[in-house]
Amino acid sequence: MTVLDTPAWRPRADAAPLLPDQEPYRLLGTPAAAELDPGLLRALYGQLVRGRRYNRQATALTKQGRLAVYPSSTGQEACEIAAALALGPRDWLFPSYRDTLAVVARGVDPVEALTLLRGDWHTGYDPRVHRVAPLSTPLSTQLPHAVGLAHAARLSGDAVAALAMVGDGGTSEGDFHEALNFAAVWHAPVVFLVQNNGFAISVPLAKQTAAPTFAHKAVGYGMPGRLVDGNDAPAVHRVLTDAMNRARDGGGPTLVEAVTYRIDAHTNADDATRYRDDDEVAAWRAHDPIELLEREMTARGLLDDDGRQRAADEAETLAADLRERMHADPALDPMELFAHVYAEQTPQLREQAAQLRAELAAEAEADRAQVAEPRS
Amino acid sequence: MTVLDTPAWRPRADAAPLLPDQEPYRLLGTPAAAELDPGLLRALYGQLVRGRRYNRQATALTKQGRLAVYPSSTGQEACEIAAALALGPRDWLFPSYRDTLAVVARGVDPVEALTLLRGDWHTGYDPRVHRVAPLSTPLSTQLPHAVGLAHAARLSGDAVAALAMVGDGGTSEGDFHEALNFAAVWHAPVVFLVQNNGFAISVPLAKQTAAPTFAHKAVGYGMPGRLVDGNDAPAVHRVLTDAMNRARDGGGPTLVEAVTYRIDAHTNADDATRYRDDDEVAAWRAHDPIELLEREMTARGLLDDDGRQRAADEAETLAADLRERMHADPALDPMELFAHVYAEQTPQLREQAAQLRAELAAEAEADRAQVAEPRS
Amino acid sequence: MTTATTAQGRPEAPARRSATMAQALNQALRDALAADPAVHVMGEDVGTLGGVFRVTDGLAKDFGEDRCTDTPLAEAGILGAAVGMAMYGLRPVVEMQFDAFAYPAFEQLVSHVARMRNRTRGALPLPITVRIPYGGGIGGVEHHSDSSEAYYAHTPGLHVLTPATVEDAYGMLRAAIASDDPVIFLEPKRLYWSKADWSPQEPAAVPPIGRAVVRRTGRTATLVTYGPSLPVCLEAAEAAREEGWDLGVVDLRSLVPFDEETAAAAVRATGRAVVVHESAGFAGMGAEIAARLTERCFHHLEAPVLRVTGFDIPYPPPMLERHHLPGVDRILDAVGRLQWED
Amino acid sequence: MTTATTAQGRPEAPARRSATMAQALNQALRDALAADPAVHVMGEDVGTLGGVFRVTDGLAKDFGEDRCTDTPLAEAGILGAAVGMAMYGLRPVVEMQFDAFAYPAFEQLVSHVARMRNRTRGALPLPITVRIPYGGGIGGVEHHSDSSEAYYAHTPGLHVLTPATVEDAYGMLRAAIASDDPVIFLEPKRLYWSKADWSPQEPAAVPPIGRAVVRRTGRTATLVTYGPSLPVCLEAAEAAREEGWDLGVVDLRSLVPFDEETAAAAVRATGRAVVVHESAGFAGMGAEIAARLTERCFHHLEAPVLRVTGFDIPYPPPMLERHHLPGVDRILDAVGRLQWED
Ligand SMILES: Cc1ncc(C[n+]2csc(CCOP(=O)(O)OP(=O)(O)O)c2C)c(N)n1
Ligand SMILES: Cc1ncc(C[n+]2csc(CCOP(=O)(O)OP(=O)(O)O)c2C)c(N)n1
Ligand SMILES: [Mg+2]
Ligand SMILES: [Mg+2]
Repeated sequence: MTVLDTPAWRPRADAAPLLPDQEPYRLLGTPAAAELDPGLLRALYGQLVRGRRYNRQATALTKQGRLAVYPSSTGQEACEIAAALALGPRDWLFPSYRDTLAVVARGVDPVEALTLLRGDWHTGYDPRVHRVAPLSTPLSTQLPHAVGLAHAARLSGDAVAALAMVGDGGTSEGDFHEALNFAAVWHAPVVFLVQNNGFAISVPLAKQTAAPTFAHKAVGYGMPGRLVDGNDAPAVHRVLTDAMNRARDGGGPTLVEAVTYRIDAHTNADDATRYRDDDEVAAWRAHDPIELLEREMTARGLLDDDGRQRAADEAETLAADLRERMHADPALDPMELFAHVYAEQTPQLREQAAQLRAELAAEAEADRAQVAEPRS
Repeated sequence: MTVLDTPAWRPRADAAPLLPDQEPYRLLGTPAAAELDPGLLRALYGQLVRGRRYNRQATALTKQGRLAVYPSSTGQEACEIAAALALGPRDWLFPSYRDTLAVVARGVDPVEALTLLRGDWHTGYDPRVHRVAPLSTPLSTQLPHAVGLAHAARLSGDAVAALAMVGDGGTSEGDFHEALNFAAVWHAPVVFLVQNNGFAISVPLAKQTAAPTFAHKAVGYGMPGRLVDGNDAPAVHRVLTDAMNRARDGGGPTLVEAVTYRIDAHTNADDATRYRDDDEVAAWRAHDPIELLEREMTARGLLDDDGRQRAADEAETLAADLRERMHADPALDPMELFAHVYAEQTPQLREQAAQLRAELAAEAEADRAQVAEPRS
Repeated sequence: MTTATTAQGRPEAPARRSATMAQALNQALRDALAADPAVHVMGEDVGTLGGVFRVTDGLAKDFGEDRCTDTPLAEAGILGAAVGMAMYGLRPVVEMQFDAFAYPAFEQLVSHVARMRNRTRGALPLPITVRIPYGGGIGGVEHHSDSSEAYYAHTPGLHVLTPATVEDAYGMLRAAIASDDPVIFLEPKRLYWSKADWSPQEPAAVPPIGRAVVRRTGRTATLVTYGPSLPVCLEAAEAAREEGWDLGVVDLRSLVPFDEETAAAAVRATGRAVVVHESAGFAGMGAEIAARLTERCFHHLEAPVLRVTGFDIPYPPPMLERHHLPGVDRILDAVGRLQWED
Repeated sequence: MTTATTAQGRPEAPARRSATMAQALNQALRDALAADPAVHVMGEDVGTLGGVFRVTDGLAKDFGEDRCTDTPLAEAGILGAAVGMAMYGLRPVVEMQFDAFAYPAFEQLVSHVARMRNRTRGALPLPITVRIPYGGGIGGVEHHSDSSEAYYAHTPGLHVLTPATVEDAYGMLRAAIASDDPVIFLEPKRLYWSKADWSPQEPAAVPPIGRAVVRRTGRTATLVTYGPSLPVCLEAAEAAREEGWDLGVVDLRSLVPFDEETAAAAVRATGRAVVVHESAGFAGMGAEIAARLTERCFHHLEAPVLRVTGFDIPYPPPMLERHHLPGVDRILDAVGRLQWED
């Protein structure tokens, strides 16, 4: 045995196949698009249109005081929808705070998906039902969760993969690094999707990273990195589906960077003109995920005015339902504050719950008294 | 303007020049070695021999109860010494807990460098004198410090670079990632040296990373990655010197992986036979940094028995001095516990200091009483 | 006071004008940057955007991006880099975007920021100010309303300050930046838009770091509080008059160092005290205050020092936060429980 | 008891034998792994090496590396991965190698581990046990002797336990792993080698999580303590007899939930109390204990509840740690200050 045979010396993987292509992968507008399954294209299209409408409706709800805040993913719908559709029924989704669309496309009730942002509770849906982790507010912290879940499934011989979503800004966090490293070392069935939309709130890419692309980070963990046009829905879907299949089949993790753009401001509360040019926004409007797909489908005769109208109508139905249900005040029970902190309340919490219960009773009593005694 | 012109789309660096060579860079045993400056080789040799002796002496001091613990760098002396010698006089060193040798080679008093491990204080030397940050116990936490200092120097137009050292295990920490990313984005004059010695305590490389090499991580940050034979002192010195010069000249950060091996156990308290084979150790003993250098120098007529003896004698002098000075009990003042917590003591600390002072006085009083009153 | 006229014929800005706490903080940063080239502001979105609360508005434009820097999105990295910058001789002022997003930097804070001076026998002091918008009451979604002062106050080596007035916001931030020691500077989010008569030209001097201020003297009981709960306590004291109670209010301002003298004197004067803060009560700052004041004032106390704090639950969703936050009624209930009959 | 002989002719292991706390903890992990396939042990060096304190010795060999896993060196990653594993249905038992090396995982702990159940209305409970060797007294260099219990106790959603006896080490760790909620399990490093008569075959049952135990009843004052300070308090109580004092000692065992009943009853019985722990006093766990016991026992107290704790300084270097740690003398001094003349 010489040092050349020892693990410290020997490269642990062949680097070449891990490196991403120089140009983002695209399908729309390329000859390969002709082979795309019409059913998939229709499904993507319908969801994209619904998704955009959902974003618009949710933003409107913030103006009406029905949502505390909404981070729109308009412009990024292809990533959101493709991510949801790339999941097998038993796979898990780990969304970041901007990924409500993916959550809804996965099947979560559109109102429940907004609970956090409406403010009546934190996570509004039961994560187990659709296998969707809570929308994660602290950036990148959900990535190690995805790795752990995928690892646990693999240990159990359960062919489940996890798809974890993060933004370009989120890649700077230590949790991103630790998650990718654990995934690679554990060969965990997990796919990381970086939506590179050019900004972390106001901070542009150049202040976030100096890497050739985010996909190049993959080689440093020993997993393949893939670069894709994030506004090309079939392309994102293809790359993610391949990666998820590979993960489920024991091939290990993949890092996918989707190049896209946030058309709206960071949230309804943000003023994007403070930090970016209209030019840039216009350039991306001209590379719109819905239009790109429409163009292809129209060319292939898969979409006509009728189809467009049908999609718009369905989106309108979704928006109307959302509007209506979000205008009803949620039922709130302050006592629930104590209900889920632990499986069993501590003596301290029991005492505090009793205090609040008494206060609420006194309040109710006072209200009743006020109603009974008309103002003079 | 099209999306192709927007920063999100455009690669931010050319990946190819950032990637490391497949094989670790070597000088010893290659034709290039013939060109090496004899003065440098002699300096390296003397320091390597002293360093190994220092490690042995320090380990012996743990057995004699003079050190709480000692993490030996035997086998890794080439990295330690080359790192110290690659620094310009105004550069800063940010060592990890194993890097006492580098600290001593930089000029810090060999006893002061052991203060932490002797236990009379934390950092025993004034970091400003030799521009050596405290030996960092929490792994990788010193890396962002190096970046910040280098960045501050650059902002001030001060041609100072920082060299930060970390182990293979330490690369898994989030701080490693965040430091490298900040360095690249800020174009900070800092060089990261990963000493890949195959183990993090008992955890072998394969459980730490799946990357081709640690040097491959560089491309994910947009800085060059360099791979070097960590037991080839002139090679490590060359790679680090180049990187430091580049940093000082405004060329930005570099990540260097030195492939080496920890010959001793993790610390004197560790039993390495629990987790590794003698075979592997033997393979690395056959690739010993001192022997590699001796062979070259002997072949070039730069070292003979006399020279060897001289180096051994100097090392012995160092060890004797260390032994002697470490056998003297350090002067301790318990009141110093309160002296450096803040620039000015809080009222709370003043009160606590008074309490300890009173206790010490009472103790001293009791001791005096005991001495005065002979045992019956 | 006469109204002077400037060369341009515009009346000169009046010496006093109305300002929000956010504006006063902005002015403090501005003045600190102007006064000392070593001061550097850094954090997420502090540059071009001017911070999500606009506390750093205009600083990058006026002092350059090297003095007010948008960092990558990584809190440990930000604070860790600030440590290195301070080692070089700069005075970094770090903004953590929200309370809960300071947690990734916890190790850097506890293991380095708090200990570097002590570790190096004073050779490497770290004059770092960490600004953290904290607390609830603004309808923030999860992770945007934490009160994390107890974590910091329990960590030796840190100063922990929290202003509750516009004047203090300016004066204490200047003092924090001027301090040679690390300061955790907790800015009560919901007071950012609180206003006061305050002049950026002649900012009022305020008591130094480590001094509590009696905001109201009282005879029947003393409320001891800080930060976002100060206005609530003042309101409670006002409301208490209806009950015939005359409540004193102490604003601690500085949690570390802790001004026992002032607080204890106020408590001794009334023999009864309620400690009020927003964060969870268990092992919270209020425990220290209550325990310490009890040690100091035991023989003057007619009743135990009570605490009115947030419940021991994760911070609630916005629609329920009012039930969690100490309000006037809950404070008066506690005052009522101070066993008046004794 | 007769000595049986096994088929192999060896005398059967006696039902009771001497064990160290580290051995009892190892047995608890072993029994938990055997009892429930969902239990997974993970951390740095817990596999092949068996942990730096050998608490996981032999587990990887006996249960396989998938059940006792050496992870990469990244504490946030370890705990974050454990969260995901728990979401899948496993019961991770995480080892943090030393107290101060748990800080990188602080965000995962506070923002997720403590909140996931609450966030999801009980849909995603996280049965995670985080084992943390803590405290000083073993001559550890910087960052190896922190007492971080106050950080955890102040975080709603976590249980915080700390055993002080060999029996409790086994029983409480089994209970922690069986709990459907996250438990911070603080193992007093310097008691790892403490010994007791204890049988791995028939581990004694111990009181459940949330119950304090009166280790010694007394009449003149009560020492309230936990973890590494329990033996010191028992020693102090012994030494106090020379002074004619009869001290009671309460071992809290569980900091969250907190057993006020037991502690308050013991304090009421004596009217005087000293809280003892190793960590810095300011805003430490002792503040909560003192404040709470004062609230509950005020009218029974002859003197304020005093605290004997570590100083408010970074943990000292090993050669000076004895001056920092609450020792018998300092405890007796405090007892002496409980104003006996009153
Ligand atoms: C740990 C953490 N730090 C800071 C924030 C505040 N914050 C919310 S969104 C955001 C920017 C995120 O940028 P990116 O990851 O690119 O996602 P995008 O908003 O573009 O979808 C920041 C800084 C946070 N949520 N979590
Ligand atoms: C943050 C942190 N976690 C854990 C430890 C405990 N620890 C000390 S050394 C070590 C292994 C370090 O391995 P590596 O980085 O490869 O350096 P080497 O020991 O090989 O020099 C560990 C886990 C630590 N010091 N800091
Ligand atoms: Mg983004
Ligand atoms: Mg190593």
